[in-house]
Amino acid sequence: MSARAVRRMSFGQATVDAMRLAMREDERVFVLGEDISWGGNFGQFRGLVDEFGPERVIDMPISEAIIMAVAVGASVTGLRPVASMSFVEFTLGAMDEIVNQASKFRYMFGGQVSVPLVLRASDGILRSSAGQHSSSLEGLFTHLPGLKVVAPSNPADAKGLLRSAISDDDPVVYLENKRITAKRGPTPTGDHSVPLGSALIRRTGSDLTIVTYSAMVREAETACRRLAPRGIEAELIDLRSLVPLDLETVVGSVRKTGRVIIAHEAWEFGGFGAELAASITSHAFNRLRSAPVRVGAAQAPIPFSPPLERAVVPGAEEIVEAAERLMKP
Amino acid sequence: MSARAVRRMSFGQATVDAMRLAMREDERVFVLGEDISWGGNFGQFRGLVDEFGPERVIDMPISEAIIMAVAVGASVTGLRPVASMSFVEFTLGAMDEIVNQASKFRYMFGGQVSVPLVLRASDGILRSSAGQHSSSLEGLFTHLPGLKVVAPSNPADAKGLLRSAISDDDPVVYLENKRITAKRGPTPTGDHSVPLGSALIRRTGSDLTIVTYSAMVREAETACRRLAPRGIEAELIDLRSLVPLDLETVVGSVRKTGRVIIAHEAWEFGGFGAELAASITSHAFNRLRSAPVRVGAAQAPIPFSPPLERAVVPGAEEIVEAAERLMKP
Amino acid sequence: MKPPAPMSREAALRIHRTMVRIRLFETRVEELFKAGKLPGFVHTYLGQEAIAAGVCETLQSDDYITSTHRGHGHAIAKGIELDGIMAELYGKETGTCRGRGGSMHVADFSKGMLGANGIVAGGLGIAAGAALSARLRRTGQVVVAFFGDGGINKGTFHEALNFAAVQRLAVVYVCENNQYAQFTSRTRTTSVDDLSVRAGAYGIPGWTVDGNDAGAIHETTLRAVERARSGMGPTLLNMETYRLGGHYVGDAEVYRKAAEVDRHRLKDPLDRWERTLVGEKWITEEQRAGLWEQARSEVSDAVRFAEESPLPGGETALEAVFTGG
Amino acid sequence: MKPPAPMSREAALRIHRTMVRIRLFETRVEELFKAGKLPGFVHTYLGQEAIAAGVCETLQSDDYITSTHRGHGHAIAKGIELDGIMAELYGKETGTCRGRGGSMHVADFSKGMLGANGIVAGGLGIAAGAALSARLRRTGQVVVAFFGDGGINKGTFHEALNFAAVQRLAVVYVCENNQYAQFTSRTRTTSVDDLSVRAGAYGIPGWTVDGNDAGAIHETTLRAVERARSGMGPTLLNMETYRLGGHYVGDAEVYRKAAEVDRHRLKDPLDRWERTLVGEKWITEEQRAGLWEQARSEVSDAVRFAEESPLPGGETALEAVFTGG
Ligand SMILES: Cc1ncc(C[n+]2csc(CCOP(=O)(O)OP(=O)(O)O)c2C)c(N)n1
Ligand SMILES: Cc1ncc(C[n+]2csc(CCOP(=O)(O)OP(=O)(O)O)c2C)c(N)n1
Ligand SMILES: [Mg+2]
Ligand SMILES: [Mg+2]
Repeated sequence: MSARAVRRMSFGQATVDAMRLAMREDERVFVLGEDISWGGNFGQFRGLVDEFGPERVIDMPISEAIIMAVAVGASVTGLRPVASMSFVEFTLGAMDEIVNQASKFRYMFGGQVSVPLVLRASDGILRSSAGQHSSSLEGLFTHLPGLKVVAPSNPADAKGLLRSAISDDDPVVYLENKRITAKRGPTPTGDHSVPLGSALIRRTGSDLTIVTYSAMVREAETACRRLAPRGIEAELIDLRSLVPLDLETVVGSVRKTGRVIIAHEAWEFGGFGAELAASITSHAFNRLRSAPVRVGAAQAPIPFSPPLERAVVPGAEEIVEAAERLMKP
Repeated sequence: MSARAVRRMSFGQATVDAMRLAMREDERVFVLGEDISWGGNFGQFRGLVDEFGPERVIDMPISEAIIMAVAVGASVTGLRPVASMSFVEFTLGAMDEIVNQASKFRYMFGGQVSVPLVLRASDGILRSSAGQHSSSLEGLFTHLPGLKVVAPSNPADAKGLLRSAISDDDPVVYLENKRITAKRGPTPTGDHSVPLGSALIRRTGSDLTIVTYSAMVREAETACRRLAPRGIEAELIDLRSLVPLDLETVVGSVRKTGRVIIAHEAWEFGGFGAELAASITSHAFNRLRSAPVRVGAAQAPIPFSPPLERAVVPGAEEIVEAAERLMKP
Repeated sequence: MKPPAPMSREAALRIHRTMVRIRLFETRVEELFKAGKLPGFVHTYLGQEAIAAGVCETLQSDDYITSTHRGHGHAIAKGIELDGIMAELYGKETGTCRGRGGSMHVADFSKGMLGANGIVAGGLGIAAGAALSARLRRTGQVVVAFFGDGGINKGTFHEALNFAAVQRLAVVYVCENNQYAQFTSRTRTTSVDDLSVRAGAYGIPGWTVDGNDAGAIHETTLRAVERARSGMGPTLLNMETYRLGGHYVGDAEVYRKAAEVDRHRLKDPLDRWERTLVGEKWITEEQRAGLWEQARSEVSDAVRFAEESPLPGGETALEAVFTGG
Repeated sequence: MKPPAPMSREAALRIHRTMVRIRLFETRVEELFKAGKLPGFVHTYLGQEAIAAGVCETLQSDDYITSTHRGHGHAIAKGIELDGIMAELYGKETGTCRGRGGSMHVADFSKGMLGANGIVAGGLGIAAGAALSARLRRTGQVVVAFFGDGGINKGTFHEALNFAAVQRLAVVYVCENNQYAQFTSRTRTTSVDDLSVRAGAYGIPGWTVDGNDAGAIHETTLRAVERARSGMGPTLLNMETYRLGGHYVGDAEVYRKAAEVDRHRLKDPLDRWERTLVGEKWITEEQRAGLWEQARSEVSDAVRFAEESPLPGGETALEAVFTGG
């Protein structure tokens, strides 16, 4: 089947596709996590156990620390584990293994070993899942040397980035936003990969640049559609990969437009958007017409009640408002 | 004894002083951690068990998760625990308890309860302690709503901020840098507190502003002394408290000088300095003569060998270089 | 230890009333969720009513409990009014947590209910902390930590039980062994079949109880609570039961056969307890019917209260992150 | 299980040689650290030599071990050359980790030594992962996870042993029970006295061994390794020993009496093993003296190698964060 053939499938199905391709191609790839032989909490592993069996699709006890530690032990002895953490908040129970072990092993041991593992975790809000099941934590992972971090926004990239993450020789945190996991989109049916570290300009525009990733890309697209009729042409950059970061594409666009909005679902204070704002400012200072504007969650745990959740987590509306403020003469 | 009386004591002794005052004044205050009845790894608890006994100075098993969980359980039922995590990397084994529990309880439960606990942890480099004993992780804690974070730079502030942290009704992460724990300085012998959220201008200057905290304040002071003879007068701001953040003092200074260097020992990429750079830019954009400059650790785990450690973690020298680059016409 | 006094009729009836209220509350919650009235997702307590009811009957009102993601039953048994719980599930301002928490975070500290918890085994260490606090404050309070068979494999179980044992804390660890963790059978992830043996690792007693027998639950928990209150330290109780509902409402339950569930319906703890009460002549048919009727109207009142209550205003979203803030 | 064959003279002598090399290496390290020659801090293995030596004698060269912050002995016993270890302690480019890791992170994956670990109990889950990997790769490799009596209270111990037991992984969990965790006596933080009982929580065998008796260590570990290799799953070994040195070099040891340490010096595992060897007529006095002499010069060579090796250049500080980077 030609790599060009395309079919509409959900983000979740696209990741299953990528897993299947990787597991067929490479005996060393296996999956471990809670309830995954039942497809996982979001169907992101559906059907894998039928093709690859329980030896390569391992249902784990509720022991997040050991899920990660086992992934580390397997990866430094020749395998390529994909560890499922289900909700990203559960990675907090495995932080020692993720940070003190996985991210540091290669360096601390003088480069004698690689840690080729993928940590899959679902982040973001989904219909009032409340404080312990709605966070976006890329701000933690991107700060830590030794970890790569990707956050796809659509099924095609979900498939392509997961392929690259699994074949990458270093630990990759693969963040899949719950709100878009069930969303469908055109996806290459054949093999397909998207290199880590390459951002995509989803829409060109000359008035301002919107830098975002993951579920917020859809919100930004909506915002762009609303802004155009008001005479505001925004350039939309989907980072796709946060570490490594394609700063060149971002800075190139901002040097052109002179204005930038950085949007993510995560908390704004100390979030990844702060790093983006700081780097953009230092690389494009003399081209900036005004300070980078960040659109992110307000500084509160994610509340349960819908009106509160909406008040804390931004969407297209907040991006539109930010854009109009930016364009005010 | 008048609160004005001052004696030279070490940062560590100053914290013991604060603990003693708090424990004498308030029966609800108790301490738990590993080896603390022996003074802890850095003498930060020395002598407490003799005065307050093992019921209020509790030696814990090597169970970081439970140290934090016990602190949470005790704090929501009327006590004021001070939990010792020794090296800050060990907090990674208690992240679920710190983030999913301690930081979210008050909000998630609708404000019906407070979580008055202090988490003490030693960060920073000290004579080649290598990758798992040298990190500075304030970038993680400051991003998470519900946590307050302080990082004193000298014995007097160490005492004053610990006093405030213990009497504060919310969870406070108290970061004590290993490199300055043994350093001595003038400290009020009587009761002494420093309010959370108030930065201190340690040196005034008109050419540029240096914003920093914790051990890096000493490096910045050295840098200022080296810069003065070269005709560069730097204003030095010691944040002392990162959350809440005294942005007013910071922005006020930058609006005056038009230039800012943000320095910390933590990794630069995605560190707290990124938040500072981003907020400063948005609040003082039209007064900035050039982009904020960040001085932080290079993006690698902290290496063991002294020349490597020095290459990764910045000091006075890097601040001086940054200042000279900034002042170049 | 001396055997505890036989259960009084009053206690037996209180347990019954609690079980009925939980059963009707959860049945209604299931309907409401399917009708799209409740945000988020809900885990019901159906089939495990005897545990919350029997255990909490042994506690004093100022004793503490820590709960789980499946916490409605614990909240009701510990004495939180149905109105506040239901309103919380609706995300209303009048909920126990002002709608900030929802189903997975129902809490009422004034009732000693230290919170449902969305993190598996999240309450085990918190319970130890509450017990330590009770000791330092010299209150004599006891803490019960509810958790599931899936939670017993979490590292925090180990850290908590070791610490509680070392300090001889007044905690009773109640494992609600309902055979499944989400979609996965206990037997596939747990290295021992009788979970009570894990008490041996801490030198504390571990007792297995029929988790569908309210009487046995009450009696055994009473012993554990007495041990705790008298300073003898923690006990691990393995209460064997079965989750009659899905993991959450809407669960397709592909991982188990309907026949298996039906088999377990025959052991319904509520039917069983009512047979006991009738057999003991502790309750007449009219009394039984009256009780159900009353509970039914309490639940309906709670639904009405919740539906008529206001949603929180978005402008209040940043309240209570910090104290006074 | 059938008792293993009695130890051969060759094995006994290899164990002896390893113990002597560890003893002399660590003694020298102590001197070097006190002389200010080594950066960082060091935890020596003095007094526990019989464990690393006896355990690793039962392993094949491609078997794996995970180690601790007290890992020099494990590294030597698993066959890493003294040069590389010493150079690592000096922070030199020729060290096993190019000076990036130091004492707490000595590793040589080519020798199956998966790293010393600065995080207590950090190796327990990694060992399970390595064993799972060996199964999937069908290599028949066995993994030994060394950890301390303090590490047994860490949640990862629980999660790792449960998982290893469920999967019947080829891991041997060796607890080096040296009575202290830093400054704190085991008895003050651990709820059971015989640590081997904790195996019961996972339905696996737990055996207590005299950790100062190289012969007993070798024999018991051999049984555990055979169980592991034959697919019977993990074993927990509680090796009772004593830490003769401070927690780290420079430790004032205020937490224990000199008399206590002296009592334990009388049970020195190396003296004891040499008495056995002499008793068995497996070694003559000249051979013994010769071996010590040879080991002494190996250690001196290692020190010379380390001192003459170059420090890493600061410009290389960012190498190897990522593969190819
Ligand atoms: C730390 C953590 N890991 C995973 C989950 C996802 N999860 C929610 S409930 C559940 C199963 C819990 O099983 P058990 O403890 O037996 O309780 P039960 O649902 O049977 O009442 C899981 C895995 C979670 N909430 N927290
Ligand atoms: C997770 C973690 N907590 C605390 C420490 C600090 N620490 C280093 S060694 C040690 C004691 C370890 O005791 P044990 O496991 O018995 O090993 P031993 O030192 O006796 O060989 C502690 C608490 C650590 N390194 N890691
Ligand atoms: Mg269960
Ligand atoms: Mg020990």
